Amino acid sequence: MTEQTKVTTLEKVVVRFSGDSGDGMQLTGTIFSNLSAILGNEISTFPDFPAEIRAPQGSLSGVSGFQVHLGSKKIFTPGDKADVLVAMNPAALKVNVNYLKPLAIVVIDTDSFQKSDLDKAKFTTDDPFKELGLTNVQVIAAPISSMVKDGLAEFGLDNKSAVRCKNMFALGLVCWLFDRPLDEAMHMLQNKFAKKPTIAQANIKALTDGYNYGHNTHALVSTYRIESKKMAPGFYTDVNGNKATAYGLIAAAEKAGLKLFLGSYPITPATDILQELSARKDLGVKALQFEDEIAGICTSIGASFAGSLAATSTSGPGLALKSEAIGLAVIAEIPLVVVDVQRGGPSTGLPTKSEQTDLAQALYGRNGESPVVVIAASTPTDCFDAAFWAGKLALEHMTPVILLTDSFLANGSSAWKLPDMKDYPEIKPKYATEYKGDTPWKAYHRDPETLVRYWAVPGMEGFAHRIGGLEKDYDTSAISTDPHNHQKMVTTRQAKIDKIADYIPEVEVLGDKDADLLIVGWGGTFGHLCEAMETMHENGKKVALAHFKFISPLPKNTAEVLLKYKKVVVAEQNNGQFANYLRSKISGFNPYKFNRVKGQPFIVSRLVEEFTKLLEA
Amino acid sequence: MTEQTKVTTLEKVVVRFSGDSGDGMQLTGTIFSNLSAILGNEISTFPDFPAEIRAPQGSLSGVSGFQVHLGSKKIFTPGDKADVLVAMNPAALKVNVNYLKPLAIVVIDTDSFQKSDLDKAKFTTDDPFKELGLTNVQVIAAPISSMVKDGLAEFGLDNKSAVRCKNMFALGLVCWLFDRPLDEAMHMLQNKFAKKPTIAQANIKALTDGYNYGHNTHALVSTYRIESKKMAPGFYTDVNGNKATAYGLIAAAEKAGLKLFLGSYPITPATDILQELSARKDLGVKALQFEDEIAGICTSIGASFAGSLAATSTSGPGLALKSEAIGLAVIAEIPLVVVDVQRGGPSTGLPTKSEQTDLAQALYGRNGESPVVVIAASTPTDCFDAAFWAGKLALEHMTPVILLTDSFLANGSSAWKLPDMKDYPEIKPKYATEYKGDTPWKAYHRDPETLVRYWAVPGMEGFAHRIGGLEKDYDTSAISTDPHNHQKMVTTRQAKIDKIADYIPEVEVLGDKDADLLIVGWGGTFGHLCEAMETMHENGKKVALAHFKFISPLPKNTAEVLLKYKKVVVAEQNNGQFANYLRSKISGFNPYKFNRVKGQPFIVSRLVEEFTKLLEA
Amino acid sequence: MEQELKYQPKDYKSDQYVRWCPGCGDHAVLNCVHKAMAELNVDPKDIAVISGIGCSSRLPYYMNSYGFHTIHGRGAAIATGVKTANPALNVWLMTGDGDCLAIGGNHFIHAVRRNIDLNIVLFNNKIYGLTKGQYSPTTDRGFVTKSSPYGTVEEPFIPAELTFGARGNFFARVIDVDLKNTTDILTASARHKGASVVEVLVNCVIFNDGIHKQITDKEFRPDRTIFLRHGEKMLFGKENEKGLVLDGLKLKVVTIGQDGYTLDDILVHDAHTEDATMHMMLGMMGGDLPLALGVIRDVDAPCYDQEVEKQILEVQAKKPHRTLNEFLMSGEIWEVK
Amino acid sequence: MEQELKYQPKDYKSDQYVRWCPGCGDHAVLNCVHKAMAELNVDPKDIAVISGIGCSSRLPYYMNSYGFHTIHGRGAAIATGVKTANPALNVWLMTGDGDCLAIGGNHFIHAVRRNIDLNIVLFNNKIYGLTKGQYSPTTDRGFVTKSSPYGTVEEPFIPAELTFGARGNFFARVIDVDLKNTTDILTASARHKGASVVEVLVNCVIFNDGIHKQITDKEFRPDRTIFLRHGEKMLFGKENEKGLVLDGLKLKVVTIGQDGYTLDDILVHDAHTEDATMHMMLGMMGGDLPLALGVIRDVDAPCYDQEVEKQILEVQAKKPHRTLNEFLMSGEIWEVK
Ligand SMILES: Cc1ncc(C[n+]2csc(CCOP(=O)(O)OP(=O)(O)O)c2C)c(N)n1
Ligand SMILES: Cc1ncc(C[n+]2csc(CCOP(=O)(O)OP(=O)(O)O)c2C)c(N)n1
Ligand code: SF4
Ligand code: SF4
Ligand SMILES: [Mg+2]
Ligand SMILES: [Mg+2]
Repeated sequence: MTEQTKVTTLEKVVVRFSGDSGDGMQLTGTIFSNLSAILGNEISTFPDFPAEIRAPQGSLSGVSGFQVHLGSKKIFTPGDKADVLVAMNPAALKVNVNYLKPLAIVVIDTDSFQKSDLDKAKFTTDDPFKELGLTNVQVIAAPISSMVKDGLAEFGLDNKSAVRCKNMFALGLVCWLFDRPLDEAMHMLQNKFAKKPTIAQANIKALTDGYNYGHNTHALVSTYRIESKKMAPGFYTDVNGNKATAYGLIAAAEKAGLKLFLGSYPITPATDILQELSARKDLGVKALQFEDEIAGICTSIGASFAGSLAATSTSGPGLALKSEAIGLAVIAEIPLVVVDVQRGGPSTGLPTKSEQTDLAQALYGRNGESPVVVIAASTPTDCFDAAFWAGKLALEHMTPVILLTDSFLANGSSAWKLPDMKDYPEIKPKYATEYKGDTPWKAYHRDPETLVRYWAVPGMEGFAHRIGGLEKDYDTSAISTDPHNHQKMVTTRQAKIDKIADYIPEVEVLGDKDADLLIVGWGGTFGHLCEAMETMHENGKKVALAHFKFISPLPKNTAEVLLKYKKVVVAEQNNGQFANYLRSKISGFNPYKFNRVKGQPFIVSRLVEEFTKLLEA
Repeated sequence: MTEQTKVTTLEKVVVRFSGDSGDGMQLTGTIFSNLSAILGNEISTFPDFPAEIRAPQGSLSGVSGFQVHLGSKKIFTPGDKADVLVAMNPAALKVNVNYLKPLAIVVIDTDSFQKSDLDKAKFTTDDPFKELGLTNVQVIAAPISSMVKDGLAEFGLDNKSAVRCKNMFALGLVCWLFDRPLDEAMHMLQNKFAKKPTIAQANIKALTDGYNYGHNTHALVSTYRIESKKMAPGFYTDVNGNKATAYGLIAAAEKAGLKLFLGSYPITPATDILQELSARKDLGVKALQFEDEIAGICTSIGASFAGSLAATSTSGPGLALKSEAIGLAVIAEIPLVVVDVQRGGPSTGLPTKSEQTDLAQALYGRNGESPVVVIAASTPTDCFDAAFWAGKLALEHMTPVILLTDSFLANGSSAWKLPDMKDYPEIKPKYATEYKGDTPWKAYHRDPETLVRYWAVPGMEGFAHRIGGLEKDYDTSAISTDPHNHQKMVTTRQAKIDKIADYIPEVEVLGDKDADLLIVGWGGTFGHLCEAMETMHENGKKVALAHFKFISPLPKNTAEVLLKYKKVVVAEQNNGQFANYLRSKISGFNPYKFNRVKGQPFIVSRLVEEFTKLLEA
Repeated sequence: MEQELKYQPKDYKSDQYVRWCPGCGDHAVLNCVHKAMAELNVDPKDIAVISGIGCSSRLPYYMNSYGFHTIHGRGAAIATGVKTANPALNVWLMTGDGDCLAIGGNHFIHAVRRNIDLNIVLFNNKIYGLTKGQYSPTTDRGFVTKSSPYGTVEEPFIPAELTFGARGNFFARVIDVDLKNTTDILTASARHKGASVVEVLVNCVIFNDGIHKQITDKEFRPDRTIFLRHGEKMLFGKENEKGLVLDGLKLKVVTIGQDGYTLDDILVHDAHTEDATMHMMLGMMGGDLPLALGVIRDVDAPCYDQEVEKQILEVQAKKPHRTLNEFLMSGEIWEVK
Repeated sequence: MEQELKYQPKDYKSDQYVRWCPGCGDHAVLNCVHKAMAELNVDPKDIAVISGIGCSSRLPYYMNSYGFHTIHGRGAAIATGVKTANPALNVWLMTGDGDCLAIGGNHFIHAVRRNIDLNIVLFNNKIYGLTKGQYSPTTDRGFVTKSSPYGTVEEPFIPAELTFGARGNFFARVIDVDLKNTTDILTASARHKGASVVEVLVNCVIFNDGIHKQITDKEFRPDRTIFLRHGEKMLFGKENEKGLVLDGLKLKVVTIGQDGYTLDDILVHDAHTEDATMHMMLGMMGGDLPLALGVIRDVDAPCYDQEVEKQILEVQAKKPHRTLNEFLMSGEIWEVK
């Protein structure tokens, strides 16, 4: 399976449909495998009938299953363990308990998980998952039977015939999960029930309803990667990128001794950050939903002015709306973290898909010369560090920082070693009280070394001042339209950002020192690029990887690193935005480009293929 | 005068204060010339006292004047004709009528231009300007006397003493015009009236009031350049860039046989476009003010959907607000012209100043891969052609087009030969009725050559369809999340824009074929770069100029032109946005950069100096 | 007005699968929209259905007319452009409580103030459906949602009140489960010239199931709602035994035959009166008073789209030039020979 | 409450030159703001004055407090952030009719709905001053401006009506020329806990001179305005000879001693009553009825900024952890040794 949607990181996938023998799992599985084949997948299937011909309904021995293994190539077996299990009743869950991959997706019909059903499958508690020790699976619990009944009301079927369509609801849901268009399945159903048009229509309706249910609820399915093979001793938890981002912001506020404020507006796939922080009232966080994205950032700008560590979270279209206000934060020189969880664009685009297409917007999407800091997280857990960095740089350098993550990181989860905040650096904003200049303090007086203006917060005695969006005089901080002053301020604002290069780590090169090819990446593609590099090492190729977390400003050693290798390829999920940015910054840098804009993570095997070709070119 | 503000294009300027002998013009002129000297200008002055010692008040013989010629260097004479005349009464206007440059700025006190005043100066009609044949001057008509009286009410002066301060009001206004800080003038007044603190304060107040009046009204002052030395036969009118833009849009609508719709919101310096088009109801234009910039563009998107040639006009901060909606127009593939009259940024910045700092925003300021057409006008009259082009490309290629002008072009006026619309090309949108494909028409079916989708407008029989911000299927036009389809659509949207290079002229190189230095510019700097080139030719240097009007896509011969010259300098009023863009597009292009971000037009002598240095480097 | 009805509801249905959850209230509204259009007898090609973003905003895809599914909150502005550019079109705006009143609040109040002839259907499920369950500007104070895990601390907008505050001339309220009245009122809203706002109380079965149950359930409806009809008495209750009377500046429920109240005492609904005081009082009912359904206000006033056209004609009547060249030649020009 | 008044109006004045035109109504308001602050006796360091963009929005520069001149229309949102982040501050929003009701309309109605404790001063000159004379959402229908050369075709907002439509709990109206009352009412608005809206009718001498003349001129004022005071009779006229009575659902002007009306018949103003019906009627007066000045509505209700703080304290009372590490350790974790 080259491309699939909700189960994003896998190139091969095993799906198992399982239920009572009356539940029609064989038909379901057959249709699914057939339509996958039609879509060009290689498949291998394994129908698994119950041993007893007429086992009691709902019993363990009555479970019927159908397993499909599908992928883009080299599918030789029906697979060992399932990535996705459809369990129509508790018995189906129980018999498959040992055949699930970690974080497998389990779809259940809650209507068939009632007390009586659990009894039939010999469960003794009312929580079958707990009882089976199934703690690391992702459950999609849907009231399938009742939704099917509701959905088919218009057909006037008797109850039993209606409920019999529930397998098609389940199939619809799985089709949604794998982005399978329904047309072929409908076609097959029409053929199968050619003589019973009502039944055909009812099945088709149930199929569509199941698909829509998945579509409308998204059913919170995430992806899983093991980021590091060796686990250091310590306490761990599972965390996805959005949660890690939220925690990173909390950590930064803690280290700075400030309150955290988040002004936000829901938008896929960033909403979780707002939701997680809204729940963190225990930690004193003020995370609030406002009327739109502009209010989200503007309340944050207000909170920053009032002395909080202020952040706002959004995705692409929301970042576009925030453009004007980011410019205000730039000229007012106040600390602000703007988190953009990138999704497929342009416009509303593909809201649930992942891309890296907002980089140019983050760098340039404002009127005037309006430089900001841009950082990108590379893994779900790195979102924590990246968010911490964002808070630190914003506060210590009095600037907006745009933190780019993406849908893939946001929903992807990893085992995460709980950080000990003692290991993290202090965050020390420069307050106006530290000003030591000869002339009386003014709002835009700067620390000579960092060019950072001193921060005065309402309530501080002796530092009342006015700031705003109009250009200010370098010395007096009053409004100024003087041309020389404007040039000086434009230059200073840029220099302030450029100087941050002194306060961030250099970019590291992984892999071969004397590589024949340097892979350059940034942000959420780290895992795939790294895996590609490692695979190539196994194939005996000399390759290295320079993966960027700090984008504006670039680490100090960037030019040196990039110009050192004969062949360089910049790989990104857009049309070359980072490559273009690097070329505009580094004379003589003419890399190859590998670009995919499919709303999907890279496919490691394709990367290896392409990079190997480049090596040979 | 190296840098000045409202009177932007001149490197030397002649200001004449003129009024009744009792009006204090000598003091006014002296203060103004002194403070200019303090600010580093070279000056030459000419006090011009009335011949009669006690001529009747208001009479022609009672006019007293003071002329100042100031500039950055080489000021040898008090100047011949005035760029700015302050005429405190009709007599002062009359005696100076032959000493005014074309489009000179004339400041008058309307309170002293009443019937009785006109009589004293022997005017016979009530329109002194008309009577004197002064049609091409720019008049700032302010009720100076009454404003001074109002403004000084708090001082409890008698009427006469109060009105006597009106010269200081005039001075304040002129100071505003030339961006002279008031501090020095205040200082001088304090010294002069050291013994009469109330009078000092009153004068200072009047000075400030005059300054503020200028500041708050902007008093519509524009700049003037002669664009071409030889005038072709035909009818001419004066036009500034904003009007020319408005007319260009009307022309495009006419040629396309469509109604023109403009949805807008006032913002300096773009408001005039809205105002001019609002007045063009005679031509059937629907130009309407909405609640904000987002509504401005969104109503236009609606009007475009409904079949108008739709445009929206704004300046930098407004363009930022429109970012999200431009993305919608990109993915919906509807025609739309977005005019951005650039001003000083970032944020509110310097609203009345001119810059070229929105280029990056125009190119990249949206989420996702979101390509648009970008065009920049090079002179006030070229705004007409550029706007016409914008309309043509938008309609014929079903795309948003961002037209960049700037404050300098917008307010600068030129003699303009009235275009004959017969000389302009047809504009032919591809309507759905022209679709000739094998399968039934769908909304995103494309002309194979241009990749432009066929336009269907509500009301057309047989073409009802739904479009929107979500990704659509290439073939069926239904919503699609398919990865391959998304890649195909991303590639196609970019290719559609790239193909426009086949429909625009190549970039021309002016000057020496075998130049040692190629100057590269874009947009509103054309006049200055051209003059710089010509001056260098006079100095015997071999230079050429490639000035870009079409920026995205670039003309087809761009790489060829840019790579042909040994030395290339990209000169622009920003930190190098066009240079960076060119570098990202053209391998091996490593130009010098000349960047100024002062909110001011280039200064030709400085350009010549810098470019000559480059030649010698 | 006898007119041949040429269209069936199905003529307005597109071939797209409807993607709402089984049981979502939006399905019912969609059907009513189809029926209302057939009732209005308008050619699908002359209809433009505009929406923002949200579950409800997907409606244009299910119509066989021209449609534009735009961006979040901007539907009102885009619809304003469509209607102003071509007043001959029948323009609908489909919008949710979040789309219309959160991000789209400004365009909404301005469209209402301008009285542009749009048919605005506000799907109020008191939740953000599409983004899976955050609170909206109509969510009740204290309500727990995904983004208000400890309950909201905000007073909700009352769409009727906001509409009147923005100078609205047509406001109606209906419930998803009442197909007949919803169809009728959508039809009436489309016939009204000017901005008409129809608030439909819809159920989001997934993220806010039962939010309107206390009002819409058959058992409660007669006592907790009152259906207003212009020119008719304000009666409600299972047997129409209750009615509204005015008590000073307050509305009061009385039972006919009790406390000396007779049918004559009961207020008569006047949707057409220009003064909005009574409409506001009716729109604000709830709590002890029954929730008002039906057309609460329906007043004629100049329409923006028409006024824009009228002004152009007036100006053109006074000026001869129609082309750019004619106009330029009529200005201040000089000749170079 | 006897309290030592420590501050003078001049303590709130900054050293910047005031850049408004001579004769602009904003000067007067600025002075009243300085006086009100002295009256409120609040330390300048605890004041934050926020504004958008417009002539009126330049006010923060003329204050000796903390100030933020932000971007067009966003003042309400930014002020909301300031106040929510630090409820101890005294937060003012200075905004114009364009800034507040055109581009800023949405933030305005949401700030009002949330009832965040801001003192909102709305400078209504019915024009865009800073951009030199285009019409605003409060410009009268038909009015000719630079952007409506043939007159507007829009109905203006009435700020009182919109405020009430957005659930507003404090609304007052004053005129620039009445320094005493403006000062008093700004003081009252600041004392009100919650979003208080003070509409000041100001004159733009350059682009809209005399727009309020028919009301504010000394000769017209007694007959064309009524100054409302809580608990007092609604009287007006040169000799206080006229008053307001209720006639059904309409307000009516009567002359005491005529048509049998006595002082007893005249309505008493109750600014504190929760029901907004009468406040809306008063706020909408004009035309034949005198324009209402003074505090029209002043009702206590929960403040957003306070409720946010309260909820945090409530949650914290139930949960022991205060640091990220404590919180993470309290979740689902496992150990690797
Ligand atoms: C600019 C932008 N912000 C946010 C979103 C995310 N978003 C989509 S729909 C929606 C709210 C939907 O609520 P409502 O309008 O009530 O519609 P419903 O789904 O309840 O019918 C939000 C926040 C978006 N698509 N675009
Ligand atoms: C985003 C943006 N749009 C437009 C403008 C231009 N602009 C500045 S102030 C203003 C309107 C001012 O009117 P109002 O708020 O009534 O203030 P007044 O000047 O009348 O006091 C406008 C349109 C801007 N600065 N920023
Ligand atoms: S999520 Fe709610 S509103 Fe959306 S389709 Fe499902 S039931 Fe309807
Ligand atoms: S333009 Fe009008 S509002 Fe602005 S300062 Fe002048 S008088 Fe006041
Ligand atoms: Mg909703
Ligand atoms: Mg105003």
